[in-house]
Amino acid sequence: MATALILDNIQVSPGIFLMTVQSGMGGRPGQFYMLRSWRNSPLLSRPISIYDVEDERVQFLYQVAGEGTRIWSRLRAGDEIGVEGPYGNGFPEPSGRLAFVGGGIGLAPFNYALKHWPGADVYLGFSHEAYLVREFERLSPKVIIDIGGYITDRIDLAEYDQVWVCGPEPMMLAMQRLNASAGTRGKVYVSLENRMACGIGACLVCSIRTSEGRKKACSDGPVFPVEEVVFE
Amino acid sequence: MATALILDNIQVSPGIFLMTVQSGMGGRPGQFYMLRSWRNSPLLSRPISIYDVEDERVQFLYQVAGEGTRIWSRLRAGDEIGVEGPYGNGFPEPSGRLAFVGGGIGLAPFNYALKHWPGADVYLGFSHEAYLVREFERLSPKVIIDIGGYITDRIDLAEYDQVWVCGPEPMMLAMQRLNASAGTRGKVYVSLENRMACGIGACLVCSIRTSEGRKKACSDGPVFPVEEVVFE
Amino acid sequence: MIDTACRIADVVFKNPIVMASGTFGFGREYARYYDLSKLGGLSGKGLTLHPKEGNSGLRVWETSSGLLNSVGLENPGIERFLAEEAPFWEPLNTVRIVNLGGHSYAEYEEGAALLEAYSLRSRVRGQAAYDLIELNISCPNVKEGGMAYGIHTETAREVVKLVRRATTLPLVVKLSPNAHDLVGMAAMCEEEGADGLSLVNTFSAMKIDIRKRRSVFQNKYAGLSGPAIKPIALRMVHEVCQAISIPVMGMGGISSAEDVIEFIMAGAETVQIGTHNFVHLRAGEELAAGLEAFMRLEGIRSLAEIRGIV
Amino acid sequence: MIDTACRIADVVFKNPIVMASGTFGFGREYARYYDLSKLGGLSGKGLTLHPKEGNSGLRVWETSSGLLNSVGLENPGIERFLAEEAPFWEPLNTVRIVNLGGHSYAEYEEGAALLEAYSLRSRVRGQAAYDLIELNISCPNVKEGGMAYGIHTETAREVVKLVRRATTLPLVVKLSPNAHDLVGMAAMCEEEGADGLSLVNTFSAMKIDIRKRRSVFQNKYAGLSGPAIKPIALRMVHEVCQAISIPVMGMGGISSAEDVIEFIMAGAETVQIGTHNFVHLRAGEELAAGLEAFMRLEGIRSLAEIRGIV
Ligand SMILES: Cc1cc2nc3c(=O)[nH]c(=O)nc-3n(C[C@H](O)[C@H](O)[C@H](O)COP(=O)(O)OP(=O)(O)OC[C@H]3O[C@@H](n4cnc5c(N)ncnc54)[C@H](O)[C@@H]3O)c2cc1C
Ligand SMILES: Cc1cc2nc3c(=O)[nH]c(=O)nc-3n(C[C@H](O)[C@H](O)[C@H](O)COP(=O)(O)OP(=O)(O)OC[C@H]3O[C@@H](n4cnc5c(N)ncnc54)[C@H](O)[C@@H]3O)c2cc1C
Ligand SMILES: Cc1cc2nc3c(=O)[nH]c(=O)nc-3n(C[C@H](O)[C@H](O)[C@H](O)COP(=O)(O)O)c2cc1C
Ligand SMILES: Cc1cc2nc3c(=O)[nH]c(=O)nc-3n(C[C@H](O)[C@H](O)[C@H](O)COP(=O)(O)O)c2cc1C
Ligand code: FES
Ligand code: FES
Repeated sequence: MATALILDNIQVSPGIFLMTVQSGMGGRPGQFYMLRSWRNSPLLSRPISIYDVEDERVQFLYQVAGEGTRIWSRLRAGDEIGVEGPYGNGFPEPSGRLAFVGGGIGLAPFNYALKHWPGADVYLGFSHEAYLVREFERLSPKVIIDIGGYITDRIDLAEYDQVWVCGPEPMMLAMQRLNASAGTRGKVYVSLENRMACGIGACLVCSIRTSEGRKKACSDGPVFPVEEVVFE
Repeated sequence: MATALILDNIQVSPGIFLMTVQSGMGGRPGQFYMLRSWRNSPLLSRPISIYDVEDERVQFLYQVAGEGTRIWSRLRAGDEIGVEGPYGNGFPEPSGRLAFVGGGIGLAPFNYALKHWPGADVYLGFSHEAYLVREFERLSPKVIIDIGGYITDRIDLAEYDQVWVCGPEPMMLAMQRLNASAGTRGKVYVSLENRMACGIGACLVCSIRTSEGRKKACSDGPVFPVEEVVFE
Repeated sequence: MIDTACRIADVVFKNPIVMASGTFGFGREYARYYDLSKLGGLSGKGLTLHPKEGNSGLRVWETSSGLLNSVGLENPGIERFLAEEAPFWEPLNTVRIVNLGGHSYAEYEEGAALLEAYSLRSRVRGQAAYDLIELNISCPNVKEGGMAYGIHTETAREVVKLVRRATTLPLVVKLSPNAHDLVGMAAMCEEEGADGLSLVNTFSAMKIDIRKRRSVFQNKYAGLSGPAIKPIALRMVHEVCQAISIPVMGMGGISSAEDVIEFIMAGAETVQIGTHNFVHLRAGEELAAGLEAFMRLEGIRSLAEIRGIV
Repeated sequence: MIDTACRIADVVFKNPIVMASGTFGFGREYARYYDLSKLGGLSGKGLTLHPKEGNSGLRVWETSSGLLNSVGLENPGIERFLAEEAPFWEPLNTVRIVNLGGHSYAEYEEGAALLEAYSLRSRVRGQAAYDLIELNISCPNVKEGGMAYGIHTETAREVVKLVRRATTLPLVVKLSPNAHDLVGMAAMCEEEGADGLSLVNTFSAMKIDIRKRRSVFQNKYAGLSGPAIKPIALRMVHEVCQAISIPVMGMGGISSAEDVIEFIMAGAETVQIGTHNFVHLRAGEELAAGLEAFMRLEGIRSLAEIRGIV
């Protein structure tokens, strides 16, 4: 596993951390890395989206969810972390009017996406407290925030040619319903967050059901047209 | 498990660390604590002798030997560590002329012992590099050092009424032979370093063979008259 | 009020937290650190008719999330237990379990008879020293053909029969995960009149010292316990609970109140806690409190609501 | 020169590091990260005659030092394997193993026949796509009585017989640690003409979601792999190696060159590496190098010097 030096690891909101590592491995928006900073426990590395890439640096935004992310939260500049990536398909090349919809930590991939496609509108839903909104406002003409409600209620799909979504499953389901009533295809894409083991398409533990048969969240995805995904 | 604040954790020689924790749990010379600063891995806590006790502080001197001690070596002041103890019988109340014989990290219990019984002579054997000799010289009238040889060659048992030994097994075996040829009983005591699980005498994994039958290194010991111990 | 009571035959445990044999001595050592009456019960170190020295050489090795032990039933023998430990047990306000091992049919039978006789005498005095026998048919070294009694159902049947006949005390049979047919073994015990089962004992396992080019343990194999085995132990408990109707004491790697709940949801009447005692000195007390806290949080008033729900 | 070569029937492995079925796809993905010719061999994802969707619901859960998986033999079926993957295998300079599963005697037999026919054709072309069949008799869901083929020796015998008859390729039978009588099972395979064995497959195990009050996996039980099982797997490999004389591919939780050496000292001809591939992307390459480094350090010139030494 490649080892990267941690340049920075700061809390940006309660339980939300931004880690900057020195690495030239780069990547495209919507791709992810597998990270680990432990030997045996937990056993697996953890998939984390690219939050930003700049020169020889990669940034990850993560929420403390369990054992692994808790270990990271205690790392300091100068510590090292194992990194493999970039993995996954990333977002497609967009065309037309573009919107990003992020639920909670699901906003992570959209910062880097905005840097590539700065014209996009951004919809962010938080359960308790908003964070990093400034960052998004610097890059996006329109940032809509919702706290405690349903951000998906605020978006009119008809306004956009392409809508990319990342967030908790209920949010993705809501987007799937919206999309189904609009009857469009190839417009709304979701980035899935299934548990992963190998991260590269070899073990099938992240396999999802789609209208096109089984697909691997890690290597066929994590980004899929929402109408393809069969949520279980 | 009781949790103690780490006040200091410094390297005193390559691979040798001195940790100071805030704790009023105290103890007698030759007793030990079970320490852990991890949740699951390694599974067991590690037994470490008391290096020093002062007011609300306990000190441990440890050598990086494997996974557990390596984890400790990365702890910093302000971190916490789980401590249970003091455990074990400790050294007996000495009488007459007293010598301490420490091999490598086996010197750990004798600093605190010297504070209780400052008149003792000290014999320290090191394989590569001596450490903490000053500390011992401040408290002992006579500190004999050997590097790379056999410290046990330097001691004349006849000069002492009581000799306490802690070090690697070959050293303890050597002392057992010396003692056997002198034919004394109740003079030479060794502090054993068997692997332990419970630390309090309940599980029998540290059980040793002695001339008086099976005994528990953790609770009947770790200090035994050398002639009692049957090394396997 | 939260009801954590459990029952095997007519023995009532105030909660399902029972300390596992061999990891808790006879309770004396832990009694210095917490009140044993917080426990549902405790099972003493495995006893044999005659005192045993146990195995020589190294007795413990850590593995990934597991512990290998090769204590080999070191114990004072039943007579000394009765003389020295039983009096300590008498006043304890928790279920006291004698763990009975053996190396021949005759030894098991005599051991059970001795325990029965003492139990009758002490009950006459109005003071019982133990409430339950846990018959351990999974000790690694035995005479006949070198095959442990706990591997083949029909070999084990003989032992269960003999011990069942020799005692009026409630009887729990402790099963080995190495049994060829664990469910068949469990069913046999039920047929032969066991009041309950406990499982799992340790898994036969191995560690090689590659520098010395030999097994770390003189006995070659040792017994694996601890969190590593929990998923397998839980499956075994579930499988057995599906197949039989006597109560089961489930164990194997339990290290949290959540783990306790898992075993109960898998169908266990009580659990037992072994290796975790080494990780947390006050494990018993903490798990009992943690279990109540969890039940309160989840609005579970009685373990019966969730037992065997999966 | 350090000699790490191993052999099963007439198949020579350049070193004992073989990637385990189901953890390495068909090698394509890992080939992007290191040169597969560093490996002794690789076993492809388990194949069945017909394509399979695998299990629905959650497929993976971490335990203490272990991994529970419930992939359920998702695979493209043998025909698509032959069309899409076999050509990728042809030029590989490593031993290529087809892992064959099935859900009925007939399916196993037809599958083996199909593999045999393709193999003959490709050998006629002077280009073999695979060198060995690994018969997997430990898949969890089968028709007959819901009991896996790998549990009872006599049920398994039928499968081994049929497949042995259907193919001239060297045949390794992959055993389940859940077999009632593992040593008996191994002996049966030897009797029926297997060229080797591989063990262990995953342990049947369980995880309960105590909040949802149900098993985490739709299939209820799942398979446990990873470092947690290593001590048990090593004992099983040792026990089997003591009892039979055909070569064994040992596996279960191997995660270092030292672990590889342990299995070889226990008697294994080669090892297999499963879960560790997820922990270290370049596990295969690293273990092969680590093994050589260890041998050099310890002055071991050939694995034969240490194989089965314990
Ligand atoms: C492609 C991808 C990109 C991601 N990007 C980000 C990101 O940028 N930032 C970020 O914060 N997170 C991201 N995630 C999610 C992140 O991987 C997880 O939050 C992380 O793995 C949690 O690890 P942990 O050890 O902290 O928590 P764990 O202890 O593993 O678990 C946390 C919670 O998940 C539950 N859980 C455990 N195992 C499973 C399972 N098998 N299935 C379902 N639930 C389970 C636990 O019960 C617990 O509540 C991404 C995930 C994927 C797949
Ligand atoms: C009463 C007592 C007091 C002690 N006092 C001190 C002290 O003051 N300072 C100090 O530095 N150390 C002391 N020790 C020794 C200390 O406990 C060990 O060095 C420590 O546990 C090593 O832990 P680790 O996780 O770092 O190493 P581990 O990874 O556990 O192992 C280190 C080495 O020991 C070997 N090993 C592992 N398991 C076993 C086993 N079961 N039997 C034999 N060898 C094994 C390993 O192969 C490795 O080489 C004391 C021990 C005892 C019993
Ligand atoms: C050091 C040690 C000694 C043990 N001695 C006995 C014993 O004497 N009798 C017995 O029935 N089980 C004995 N066991 C097995 C435990 O009671 C228990 O079945 C096993 O450890 C699994 O539970 P755990 O994973 O919680 O430890 C022993 C276990 C350990 C670790
Ligand atoms: C995700 C996953 C999928 C597996 N699929 C198969 C399979 O298709 N066929 C098979 O014989 N074994 C399969 N196995 C079992 C492994 O090949 C191996 O026997 C087991 O994981 C133990 O080795 P390990 O501890 O090194 O992983 C699978 C294991 C895992 C973890
Ligand atoms: S994580 Fe292994 S295939 Fe996706
Ligand atoms: S470590 Fe348990 S009895 Fe000594």
